[in-house]
Amino acid sequence: MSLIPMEYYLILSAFMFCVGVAGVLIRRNAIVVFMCIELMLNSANLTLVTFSSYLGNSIGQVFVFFVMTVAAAEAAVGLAIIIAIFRNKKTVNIDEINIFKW
Amino acid sequence: MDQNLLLTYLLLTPIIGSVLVLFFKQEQKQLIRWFGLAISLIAFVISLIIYFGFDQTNSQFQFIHQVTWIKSLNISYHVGVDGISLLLVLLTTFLTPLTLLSTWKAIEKNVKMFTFSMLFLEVGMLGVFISLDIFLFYIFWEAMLIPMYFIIGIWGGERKIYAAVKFFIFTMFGSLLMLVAIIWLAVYASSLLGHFTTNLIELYKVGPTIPHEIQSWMFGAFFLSFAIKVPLFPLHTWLPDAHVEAPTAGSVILAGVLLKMGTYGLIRFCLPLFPQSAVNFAPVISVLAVIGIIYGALVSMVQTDMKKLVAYSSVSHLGFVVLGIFAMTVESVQGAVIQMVNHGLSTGALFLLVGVLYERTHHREISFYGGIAKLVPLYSTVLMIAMLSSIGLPGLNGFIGEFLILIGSFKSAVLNSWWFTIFAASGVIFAAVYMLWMYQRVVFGEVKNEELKHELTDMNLREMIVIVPIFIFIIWIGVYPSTFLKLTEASTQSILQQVGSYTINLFK
Amino acid sequence: MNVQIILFIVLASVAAITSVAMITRKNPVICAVFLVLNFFSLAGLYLLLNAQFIAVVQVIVYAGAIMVLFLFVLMLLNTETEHKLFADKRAIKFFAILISAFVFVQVAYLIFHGSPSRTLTPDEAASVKAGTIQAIGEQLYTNYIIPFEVAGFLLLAATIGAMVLAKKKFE
Amino acid sequence: MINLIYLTTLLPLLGFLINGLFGRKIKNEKVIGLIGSATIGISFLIVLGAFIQTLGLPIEERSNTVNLFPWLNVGGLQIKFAYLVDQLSLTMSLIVTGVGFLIHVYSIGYMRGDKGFWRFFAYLNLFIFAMMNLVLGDNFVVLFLGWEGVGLCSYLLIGFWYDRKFEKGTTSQAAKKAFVVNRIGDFGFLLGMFLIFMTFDSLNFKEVFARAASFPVAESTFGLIALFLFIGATGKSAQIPLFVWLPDAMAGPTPVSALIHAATMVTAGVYMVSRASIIFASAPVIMTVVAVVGLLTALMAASIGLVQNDIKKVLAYSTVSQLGYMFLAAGVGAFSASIFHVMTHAFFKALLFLGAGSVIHGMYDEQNIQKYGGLKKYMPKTFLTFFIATLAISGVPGLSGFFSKDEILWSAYANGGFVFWLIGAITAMLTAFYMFRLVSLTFYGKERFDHHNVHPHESPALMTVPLIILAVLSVVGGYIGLPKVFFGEHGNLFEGWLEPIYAPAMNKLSLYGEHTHLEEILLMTVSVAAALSAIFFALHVYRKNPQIAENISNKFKGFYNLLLNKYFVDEAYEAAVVQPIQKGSEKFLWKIFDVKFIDGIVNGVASLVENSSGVIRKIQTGIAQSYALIMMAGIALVLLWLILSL
Repeated sequence: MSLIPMEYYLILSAFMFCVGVAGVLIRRNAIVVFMCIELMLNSANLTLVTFSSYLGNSIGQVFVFFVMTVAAAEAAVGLAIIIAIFRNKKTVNIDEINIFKW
Repeated sequence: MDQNLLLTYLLLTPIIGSVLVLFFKQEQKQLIRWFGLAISLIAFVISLIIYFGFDQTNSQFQFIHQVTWIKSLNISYHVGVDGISLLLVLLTTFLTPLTLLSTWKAIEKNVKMFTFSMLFLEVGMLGVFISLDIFLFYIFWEAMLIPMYFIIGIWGGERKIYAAVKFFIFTMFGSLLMLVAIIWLAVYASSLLGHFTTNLIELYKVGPTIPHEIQSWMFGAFFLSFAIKVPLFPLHTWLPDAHVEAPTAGSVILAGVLLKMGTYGLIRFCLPLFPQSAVNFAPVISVLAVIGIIYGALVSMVQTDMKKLVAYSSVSHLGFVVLGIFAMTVESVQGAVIQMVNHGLSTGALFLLVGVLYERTHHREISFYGGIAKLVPLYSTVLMIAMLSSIGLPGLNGFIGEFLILIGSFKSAVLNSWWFTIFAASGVIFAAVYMLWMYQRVVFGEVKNEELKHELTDMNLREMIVIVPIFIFIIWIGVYPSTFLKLTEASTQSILQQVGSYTINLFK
Repeated sequence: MNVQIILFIVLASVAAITSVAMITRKNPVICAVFLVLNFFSLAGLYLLLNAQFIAVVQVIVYAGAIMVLFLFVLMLLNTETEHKLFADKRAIKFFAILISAFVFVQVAYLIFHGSPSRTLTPDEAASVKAGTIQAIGEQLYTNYIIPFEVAGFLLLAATIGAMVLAKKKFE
Repeated sequence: MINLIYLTTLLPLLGFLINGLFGRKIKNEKVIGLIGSATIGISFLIVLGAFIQTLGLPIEERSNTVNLFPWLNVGGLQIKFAYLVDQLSLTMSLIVTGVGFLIHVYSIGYMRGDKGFWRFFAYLNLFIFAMMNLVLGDNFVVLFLGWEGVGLCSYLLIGFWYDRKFEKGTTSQAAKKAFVVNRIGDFGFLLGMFLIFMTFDSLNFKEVFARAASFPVAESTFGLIALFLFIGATGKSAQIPLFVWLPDAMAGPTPVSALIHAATMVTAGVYMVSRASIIFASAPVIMTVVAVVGLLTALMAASIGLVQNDIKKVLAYSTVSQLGYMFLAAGVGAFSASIFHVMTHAFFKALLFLGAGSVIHGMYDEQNIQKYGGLKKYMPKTFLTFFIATLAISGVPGLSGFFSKDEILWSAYANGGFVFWLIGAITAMLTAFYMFRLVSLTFYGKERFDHHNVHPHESPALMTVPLIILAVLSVVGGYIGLPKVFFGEHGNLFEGWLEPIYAPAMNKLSLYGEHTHLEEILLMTVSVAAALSAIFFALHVYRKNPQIAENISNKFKGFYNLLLNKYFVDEAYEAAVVQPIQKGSEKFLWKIFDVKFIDGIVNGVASLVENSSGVIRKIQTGIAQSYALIMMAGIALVLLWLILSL
């Protein structure tokens, strides 16, 4: 591990995060958007683990554990919401779901 | 039991109550109603305990309870009462159960949410009156907007959304300015005392030292916020709409307590915090107050809707209160405090009674009625008493307040002119005109509408239980006002001393 | 070339490529499969970082449970594939990609500018010890016991919430 | 007994509460009537006891204060709920409870069978309660309590038959008019009180009057106080310019007219002026104003009374006219004469109204005197008593009215001047004329009523006994105030009794210039002769030759119409005051200023925000992605800023 500078991990994490952002911004399928968010969460996890490992401190990994818990909960609820929306609107295309407008 | 915790208990009772209400089932309407009533009665009992434990000769705040809240900014949960706030606390806890009881039949839609809103509203109102931390005060001041917004917006009349939004935006507009002033004040205090503070008692020493010009702006910001709430002419136009559209209970609380928060704010903040500016602006404000008195009465006279009539009469009555406060004599300020309570009682009673009619016929236009004295004699008598109290008949409460305010403003050194009193007193004439005219058209004469004969029934027991306690106080204040005047005397004196010590000496 | 470096290069490029592939595939099921691949490569990277526990959890929870859930919903709803990624709102989408790239460049610059490796001297032994299930467990059940319990409640609430939301109608 | 004086207000209040709260349940008219009358009767006895006790005291100790409880204690304002028992308040109390009791008894008969019987007695008792507070109050605020209280009762009782029509409107309109006009007067009274408090730092009668006599206060201040108080008095006592409510007040039941609008309430203004005599005496200009207003009111009302055809309307204008006399007396400094006239007027005017009530009762609610005629034989007792009262009011020597009226006229001459006396005497002549016109048209001449439907009958004893008692009082009531010119200083017991009350005022006024007894006797003879000739003329015209009256009215058509329409005062007020305020409030203040202007600004700001945000809201597509994009752009900018600031 010490052979690899931690910047590489961080760059990878940043790359994945930005890809995730791009995905959120350009995809139309709600489920795919959702997956992109998972990707972003994972990139954050990577950063946490990297620092935890390089600092020799396990707290970062504890946080990753919590993030995963939250991600799991979020996935469950989020998918349920998508199902509910699909049932009402017969679509998961977020271009057509513009209820944020009043 | 620790005496100083009593106010916290008082505040907690409706909080816990409103949370518990949420656990009921929507269908258990009757149970929810009884529960809400019970909670508000407990709050009333606690406030009575506070009243009996209160030392009336002491002008300091009592029952103080202080817990640090946001340490870095020195903001604390800090509550306490003096005579003025205690009187208004009593008014609040007294009116809340009555209004809840009055809605027994009128509110059928979403009783759970309604009871929740009312209890939540009570928390907000009590909090405003007992906060000794200006930041805490602001939070309660804003928090109470939310339930009121819903009460008007959900259970209101035809134009309820318009009225609710108007009410909300008007009030919000003023209070944002107040927030800015609060922050400025706290920052200024930190430059003076070396630490940031929102403690009202400390700020009392800070406020008067603010440079003159800036103080005027601060005063203006606070005053505008309170003036909208009062409401002072020409900021009153939200009031008729809100009153007309609100359900009866909303109107009663709105008139009975919410408007008092504005005048309370004037006494508690504007006067002692910025005494120099208050004295400077007193004549201008009094002119507005006097215009409000006459204007409210004249406009009230030509209304066709009973609720609107009562609403405009509130503008007139509150004009008296503001005049009393800014005349800054012991008599007038005491009168203003008493008049706040009076207005709460008599206008509250009038709204309740209009509500009684509305519940039966679903009409509020004066022209729809006529000759109901024959059909509902008891109601007519009760309405007459409420009306007489409102027009200030000696022996009933309204007279005491108006008389003290007028006599105080007449000899006021701050206003220094009779014209205020002369014009204000003419409001007494108009009050008789609009009230009696309304009464004549509604109650006297031949029965105008055949529908009335079928729909109208006289006051029932529940409605009498609501109205009789109010009448007891109406007569009590009229005949033996010392009970109430004594309560507020020391506090009034100390506030005026605070003002006087920084400006001209008002106590010769 | 150390095995570690080779492993890193392989895993990192797999992660990068799969992530890009994931957002560019039209068929959501394919996307999901790429995401699983991405998760697996991340798990490998965690192992490289001596985080054994997290690596295992990553495989079980993410690649296993969560992604299965996603696939399941995809199958259930059977949504149509997006025909063309840049069919409409092209300007906006290009702008989005541009922004993301810009942010990436900025972050990369910041990382190199800060270069944490200059100040951090990695300690292999401590790192290994930190990644063990024992060390994490110790933290979780002592210092983080309350968040841990709360997390449990969160999961419970999410379970109930998901059930209520996905149910057809309230009875 | 003096210490028990609070019972005289407490008992009527109790009566009010019992009848008011339980009257509907009691139903039995006898019980209700008994409660109503007995409370007043006992009050009268207590007042009588207090009176006798006071008579036994030496003159310096005749003024006693009975403290009840502190009422308003705020700052410098210390107001006790206390009663002042002195010569003046005792005199008024005796009139109020005495006449009040008789009218209560009369009402039991008059109101029999009315569905609002209990309500009527409750209101009457409430009235006595308020009136007693008015006369007994030991400070201006208690007086004001009673002052407003009697106004309220007047309102309630005028509108008692709330579903009946009255003239062009309803009784409740008349009631409202009375209350509102009274309120205008009260406005003046309130300001007067404030000014008193400011000047003398007290509202207690004794303190204020003591200070008024000794404090160095500018005459203009006194003038202003007196003017404000007098405005109050004109409202309550129906003087120019606020007299318009009293004729309309006849919409109420007749006993009410007798009690409130003749004997007691309307004299409250006179009482107040005479109570504050020292203040008025310190403001000579206002004294003249009072006298002139009184004189003009007396003349104007008497002239209107000449042509009215409603029996109660004639009496109402007569009341206004007599009240004018009282103010004339007060205005020329003869305060005791004005109170004397209050007393005698209470007797004969109450009697006239009750007699009129008896006639109306016997004629099935017909009030138009043109439809009476020849009732003498049907109602002998009513006729007799009515006739005595008419003689008394006309100032026929030997009856009570003569003594009081003569004293007033003499004072007017002595302190005011010849013109005052002349107008007063003309008014007396007119009074005699229209009263005998009334008597002739009612009791003499042809029977002009419809014999098929109307069978005139005498009223029951419950009604006639009070009439007889009042008739006796109307005859003998004057003998406590015999003219000094014939009987010397001791002849006028009444003036001697009230003398200590007015002593400070008299010290300020330098009255009674040099006048010979011959002058007084001469003037008296002239005015009596004038009155008598008017009586004979009236009897001649209306008993025997009605066509003369018709000829005269045809000849002076314009003037006749002017009188018939009461100088168009009501119409003028309506056009000049009521309509502008009402229309202005509705059309301008509400519909334009409030709704268009203020709300216009508010809504204008709102729509400005709405329109401008309508432009901005285009950004808000409602699609989450576009929000995220903007957020991202924000993040990019923040990062850029961060990098550039490194």
